[in-house]
Amino acid sequence: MIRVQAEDFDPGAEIARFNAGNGKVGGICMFLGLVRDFMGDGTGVAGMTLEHYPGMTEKQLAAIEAEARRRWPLEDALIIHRYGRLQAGDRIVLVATASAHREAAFESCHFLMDWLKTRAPFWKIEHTAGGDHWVAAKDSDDAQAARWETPADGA
Amino acid sequence: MIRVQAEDFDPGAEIARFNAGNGKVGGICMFLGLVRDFMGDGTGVAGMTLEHYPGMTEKQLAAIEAEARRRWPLEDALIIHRYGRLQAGDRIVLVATASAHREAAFESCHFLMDWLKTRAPFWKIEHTAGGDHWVAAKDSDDAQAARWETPADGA
Amino acid sequence: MKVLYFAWLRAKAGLGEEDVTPPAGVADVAGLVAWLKTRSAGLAEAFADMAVVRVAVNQDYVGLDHPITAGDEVAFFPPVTGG
Amino acid sequence: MKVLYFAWLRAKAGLGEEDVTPPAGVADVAGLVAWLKTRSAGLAEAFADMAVVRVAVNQDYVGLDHPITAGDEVAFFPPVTGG
Repeated sequence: MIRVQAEDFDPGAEIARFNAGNGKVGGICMFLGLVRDFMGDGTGVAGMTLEHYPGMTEKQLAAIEAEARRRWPLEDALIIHRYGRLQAGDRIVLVATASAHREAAFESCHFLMDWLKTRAPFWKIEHTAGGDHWVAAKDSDDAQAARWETPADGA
Repeated sequence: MIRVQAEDFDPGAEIARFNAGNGKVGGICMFLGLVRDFMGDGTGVAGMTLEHYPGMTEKQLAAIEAEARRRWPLEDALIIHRYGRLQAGDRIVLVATASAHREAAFESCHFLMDWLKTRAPFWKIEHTAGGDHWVAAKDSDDAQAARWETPADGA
Repeated sequence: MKVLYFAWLRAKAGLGEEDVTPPAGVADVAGLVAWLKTRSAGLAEAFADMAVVRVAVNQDYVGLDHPITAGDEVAFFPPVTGG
Repeated sequence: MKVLYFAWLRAKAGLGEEDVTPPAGVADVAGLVAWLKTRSAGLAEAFADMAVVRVAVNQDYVGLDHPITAGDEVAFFPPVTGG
């Protein structure tokens, strides 16, 4: 399931729904991404805004989820991504996968995050006393995502 | 932090404590292990008992956590493992790691589970209508754990 | 044809969205970009380095050689930084 | 010396824990196992295949050649199956 929203979410409540299992789930892997205090001054007042491309975001996230379900035997999968104004410590993204097997849960969760990082159309702009700065994409994110490429992926 | 207990735990509450971050945490990875319905009959009545070695369990889990903290820059780490009688769908184990970096959170969480599987002294006995059966260790678990071996690990 | 700009491309373009009717010879994304660059100094600056511009047609990633037609939604944006 | 048995080793041994005083010649885990096997049919069966037995001395994993002394806690158990 895909959710793109401005509102915060409750990781515990989300995981609890995975828990209401059918007896087939042996492992749940969850990743939760938070806004770091990029000013590094500990004041926690650093702010950012996450812009996105409504419509394409949902389309790309759904495609990424479908790809994960194609590659691993998943009982459930969830991607929640927020947009809008966020402060240091705020939740940005939650990815969770449930499978009979621990390895499938770990790998698919990792895959979803890596692909989301390079394919979901979100852009961060950081607000600082010195002005606003668009965050640059990281080569390391491309390298992470490339690990999951298969010959069939083409571009 | 290490907790070995008979009682259930609340994954949401545990993660919420990681959330009360210092602004340094960019990613939290969590793995939750559940009892599968190994009878496969969907009745959910399958039961098992997790035996452990009090004292050694805590010592080994603490050593595994310390190794993870040595290998990755972690802001926090948590291992909760239950023992005693459990039913299908029950929570068995929770491992969670928090780091500034997503990759460190994913890898350390995966490492903790893989090493815990082959080093923490727990044994499962399944209770079925046909009798009780000690669960056999899986070669695949040894293979998973071996991925994290370093030359310094020796045995 | 609907054209969308996001993040710093929107800032440079000076607008987030526009409806355009390119001349008949514009058949692919590269042609559209070349034509858009002639329309304003801001757009010329936005498209100055196509190595840092990603393109989606109808919400799927495409390359510069992807064909475009009148009813398409074409979006230009920098490499993504979500998650 | 305290000796502990877990899981199916406990079932075969017929006990979970015992205090023992091995003869003077018993200096390592292998020697202790050889001596314990002489004490009951159950222990002989528990230790029939040491490939499936893990050993801890004072709660750390050790090999069969690990030395043992009077005050040690020695535990025998199958490969672990937690998590």
